[in-house]
Amino acid sequence: MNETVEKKSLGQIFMNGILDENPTFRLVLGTCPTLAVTTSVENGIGMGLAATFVLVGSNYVVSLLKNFIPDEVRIPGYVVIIATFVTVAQLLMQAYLPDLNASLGLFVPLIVVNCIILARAEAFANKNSALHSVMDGLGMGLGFTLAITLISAIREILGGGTFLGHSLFGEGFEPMTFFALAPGGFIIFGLMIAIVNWLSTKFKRSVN
Amino acid sequence: MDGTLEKMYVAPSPHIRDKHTTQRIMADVLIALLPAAAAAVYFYGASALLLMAASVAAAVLAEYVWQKANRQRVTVSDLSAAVTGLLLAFNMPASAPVWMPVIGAVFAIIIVKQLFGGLGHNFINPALAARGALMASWPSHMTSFVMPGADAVSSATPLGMIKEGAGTFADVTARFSLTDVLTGRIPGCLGEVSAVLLLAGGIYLIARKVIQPRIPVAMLGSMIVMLWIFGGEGGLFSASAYAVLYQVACGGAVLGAVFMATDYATTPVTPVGQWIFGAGAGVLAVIIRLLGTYPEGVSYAILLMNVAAPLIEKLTRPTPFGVQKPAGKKAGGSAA
Amino acid sequence: MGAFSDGLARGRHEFPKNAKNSFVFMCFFSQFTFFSLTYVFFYYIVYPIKHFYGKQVWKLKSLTFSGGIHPLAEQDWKAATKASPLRVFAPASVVIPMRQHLGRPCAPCVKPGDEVLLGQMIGEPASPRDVPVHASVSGKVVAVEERPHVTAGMMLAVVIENDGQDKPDPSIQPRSAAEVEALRPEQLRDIIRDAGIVGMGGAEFPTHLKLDVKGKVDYLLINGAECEPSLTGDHRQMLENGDLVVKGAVLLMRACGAKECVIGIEGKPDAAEAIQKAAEGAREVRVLQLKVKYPQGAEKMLIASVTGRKVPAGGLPAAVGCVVDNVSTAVAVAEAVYEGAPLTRRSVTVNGAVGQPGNLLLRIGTTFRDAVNFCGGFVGTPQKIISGGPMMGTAVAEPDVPVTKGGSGITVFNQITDPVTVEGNCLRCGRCVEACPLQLTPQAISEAYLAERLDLCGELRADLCMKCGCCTFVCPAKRHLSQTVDLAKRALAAQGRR
Amino acid sequence: MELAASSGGFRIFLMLISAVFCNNFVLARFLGCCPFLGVSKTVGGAVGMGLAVTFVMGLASLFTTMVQLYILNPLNMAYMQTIAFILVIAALVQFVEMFMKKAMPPLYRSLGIYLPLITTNCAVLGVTILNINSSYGLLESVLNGVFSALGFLLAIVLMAGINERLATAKISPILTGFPISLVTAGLMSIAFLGFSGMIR
Repeated sequence: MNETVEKKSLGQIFMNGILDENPTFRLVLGTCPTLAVTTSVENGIGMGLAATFVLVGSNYVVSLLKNFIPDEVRIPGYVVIIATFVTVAQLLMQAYLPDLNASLGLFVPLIVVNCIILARAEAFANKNSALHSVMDGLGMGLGFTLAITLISAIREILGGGTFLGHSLFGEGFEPMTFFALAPGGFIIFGLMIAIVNWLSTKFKRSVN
Repeated sequence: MDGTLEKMYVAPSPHIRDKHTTQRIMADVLIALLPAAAAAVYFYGASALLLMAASVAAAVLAEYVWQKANRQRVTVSDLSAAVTGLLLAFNMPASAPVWMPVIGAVFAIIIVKQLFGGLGHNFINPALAARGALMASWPSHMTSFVMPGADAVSSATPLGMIKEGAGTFADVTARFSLTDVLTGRIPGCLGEVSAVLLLAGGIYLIARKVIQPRIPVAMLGSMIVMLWIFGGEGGLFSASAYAVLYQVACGGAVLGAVFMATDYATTPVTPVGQWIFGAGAGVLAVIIRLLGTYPEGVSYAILLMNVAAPLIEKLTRPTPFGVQKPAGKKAGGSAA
Repeated sequence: MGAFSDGLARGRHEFPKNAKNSFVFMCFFSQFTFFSLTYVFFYYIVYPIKHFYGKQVWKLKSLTFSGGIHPLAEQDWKAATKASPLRVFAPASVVIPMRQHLGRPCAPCVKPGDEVLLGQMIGEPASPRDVPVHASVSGKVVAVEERPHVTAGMMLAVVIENDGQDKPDPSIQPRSAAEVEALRPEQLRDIIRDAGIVGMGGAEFPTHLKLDVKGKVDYLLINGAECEPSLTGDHRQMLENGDLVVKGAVLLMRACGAKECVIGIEGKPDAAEAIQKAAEGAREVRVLQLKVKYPQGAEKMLIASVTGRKVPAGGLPAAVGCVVDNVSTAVAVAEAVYEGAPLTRRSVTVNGAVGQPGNLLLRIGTTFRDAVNFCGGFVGTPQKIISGGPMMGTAVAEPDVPVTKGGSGITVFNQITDPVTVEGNCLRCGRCVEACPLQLTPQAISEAYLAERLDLCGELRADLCMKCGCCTFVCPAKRHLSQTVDLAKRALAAQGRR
Repeated sequence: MELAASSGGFRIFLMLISAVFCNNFVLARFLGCCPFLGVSKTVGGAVGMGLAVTFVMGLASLFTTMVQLYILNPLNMAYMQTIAFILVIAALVQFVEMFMKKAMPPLYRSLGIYLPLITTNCAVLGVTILNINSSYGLLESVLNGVFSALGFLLAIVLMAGINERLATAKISPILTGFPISLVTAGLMSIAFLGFSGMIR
């Protein structure tokens, strides 16, 4: 991914992360948290924002330090920077959002190995200015957040009959719990990517 | 005459085919399922008929709509969707609401079968995968069984009673005798009740050369061995012939072995692979029955073996005529 | 047993205490009974029969290979022609293609207007590896031009108008028994080559090359299987010319240095009896009856059935010490050596939608149309005409193609029997895997080829396919399996050449 | 069966069954999805990846538990867990790669290409944190690491088998790649539901 960014405006970079290169639906990175935490919309938003925070922070620091980190150890270097931000996020969540922290559990520290963050550090922040990198981090992070919120909304509505914890269909509705479980997560995620692919081919065809 | 003679129809050999067709095979499967379906209607009444009709109709319609929407050749006339629908209904208790087989059939046909390229390309049994999804979604509906008869008194299945430890094995057999189990006068899923009629269907399929007996024999055989070793109440090898037979006859073992585990698409095509597949399914079924949270493990056992089937097939692929084994392996290795 | 049935009966009341061990007991008891009964059966019934009838009868039932199909079970093609004796037929004119063997085409050595004699060489071989072509009638050459050909599309051919005289070429001189006895193997091979003899089962491989084996040859196998559903020409040859078959077999043995000769016959008890009678004088010739199963007559299958040996992948029969020749080839060799007559006629079965299906002994170069007209003409409008049988035969583009040396039959369809347009999804039923006599997985090869995965085709050994068509025959989804596998095989060969 | 109530060899056996079947890392816990979806095109490759992960997960479990028990806990620096663990894993992977290259060239040739991918395999970091959360000792940590990795190995090899078959299936271009792999994983996961709750 050799992105010639200087030609793009900040707005384009931002939208790039949300639409064209949406990390979840187009690049299919960071599948583990996408699958694991999308059982409720609350978890989805929480995970998305936490990842956005880390992404913006690490992109910023990496782009600042890009000339100081030797090429051979850049990957471990990035990992340390990312891990630092993850630790900050983790401690903040423990302090202010203990419930969310408990329900995300293992997947908060695992933001470290979320491929999106390392991929953006390597592919974008490594080559671009701090401002562009922050914008990219923001766009990618929000793209990720939107995507997993969408997936978690579908899973919560179908699998639990609720949205953000509020019952939608009343008492008589029997939700298809399947979608809240592991198999449903895989299948909904797969179908969502397929739908996005389908929409994008439709869109391209109509543009042409 | 001479003028018309000049243009001949040319095609590569062979120029003749035998009489088996996909449609004929699927029709044979439906015929083999009919006695058990009739028994289900006899025991559970109109609700069973309604469930089966809804399931078959939903499956056929889902396939039709999907193929129309994707501009594919519509193949509902090959009857495979009808078979899937009927098998799915066979996996439901008579008390299930009608919308459940409909959702299940749509899941089976669209997600499990058509997404992968349609008939023959699905790697996992559509009816069983749909049953798994329904079981995960509405476990209470899927496990509330009723006694045969018009009054529909709810009751646990014999396997459920054994599982829950509701009395000793003797208590269970006192409630439902082996004759009841074999003929189907027990609570259970629509297609799981009458072991004898299911076996008759299996014999029909084998006689019509629709299935080979390998998988049913291997699966029921390994279940018998496993139950003989582990199925008794007093430790290893304490199960009597009666108890083993009883436990094989009730639940989905016969339905699974004859109709589910022999599904062409989801089992190995190699003869050796089929033996392994059947034996593995039998062993897993007993393990899940005895140790798992569900009283019946046959469906999950078959699903698990479905997942492993491509691997089994790869490992048991026959050595081509005249190929030395080590040389063949070397060639395969270099190609990989 | 008592405890067991007791348990069954009392199931509702009480659980039998001593039923615990009955299962174990039953297992051992049934095993014991099974083994002892098997022992008694073999010791007192099977072995005495085997001893009484000797090795031959014992082997009759068991001689087969694994895989294969039974096309005759659905339609007994052979019933129409197997009782019909070979009828001699010479048409008004013959079209003799210059290529009738696996190799380079011959160069015509006659020109229009020439008078030719029966058995006169009209096509010169391009090299000692190729075989000549002879005039199959006497008469006048009317044309030397491109004519339709069974496999090659168009091919240079010599067209001769038959004068009905059958004036023999002066080079045709019979040999006495003593002269034949004195011939050395290489002389025999030269005679066979100069007589233009090729594999008459359909392969058209020059016989003299096949006989020239460097290593040791244990068996000469004479292929009397004729497993193609519609063909009975070899069957008739064996019934009517059994002595020639045996004579030819002995000559072939001498030519390739084989120690033993086995004539393998699929079913056909009358033919086996006739050959057995003819072979009484020749001690080294054995007759074996093989199980009726297609493709029993495929070279590799025949070797496996008779000797139990497996020709290695990509190897020739000589690699397992075998040489295989067709019954008709043996007859042609006997005629060439004893009579000095080159190959000018062969047995052909005309079957299917024709007036009177039957077997002909016809001149090479007879057009399919002439042959069919001799057999009562077409019934209905012919849709498809096949050179050979319905399993492996080649569909010809028009009825004016001539019969060549390898053309064993003419099968006419007046309706299209194989569905081309409706190719269903593969069910993965495994029928093709069980039917493949070479233990390939046609379904997997076909799917790999259609997905453009030639690497997988190679891994699955598509190159070994012999195109017997068993997989296509049994496929319930009516997929063109053997055809696709053949395409994969060709693509692999093309890739190998590159 | 209760895992907590068991002990000795039987406990180890239950841990194995639990990690491989009941709580399969990929199919029930969503850990290690990226390589599961990415490196499962051929069975050979999947076995290589699975073995490499097994090796690294065993070692990583050992070292991270040691770091936690003997460095972080005494120094009261448990909040440094994430940074410390990921550093240990990154260093370990580098070290294993170097060691393998020198000492076991044949093994390196077959597994080497998978090693760099393992640093960012969340199964590795995941199992190390789970070990601490379950307060496993050293031996149990290593066993849990290896068993969990075997679960990963099983899942990825099964997936590769199916993928090899799907490679020749008629799948719509919209679905090829990740979507169909995810649906496949979902259906596999249904099958593994049969084991759910077997060991608590």
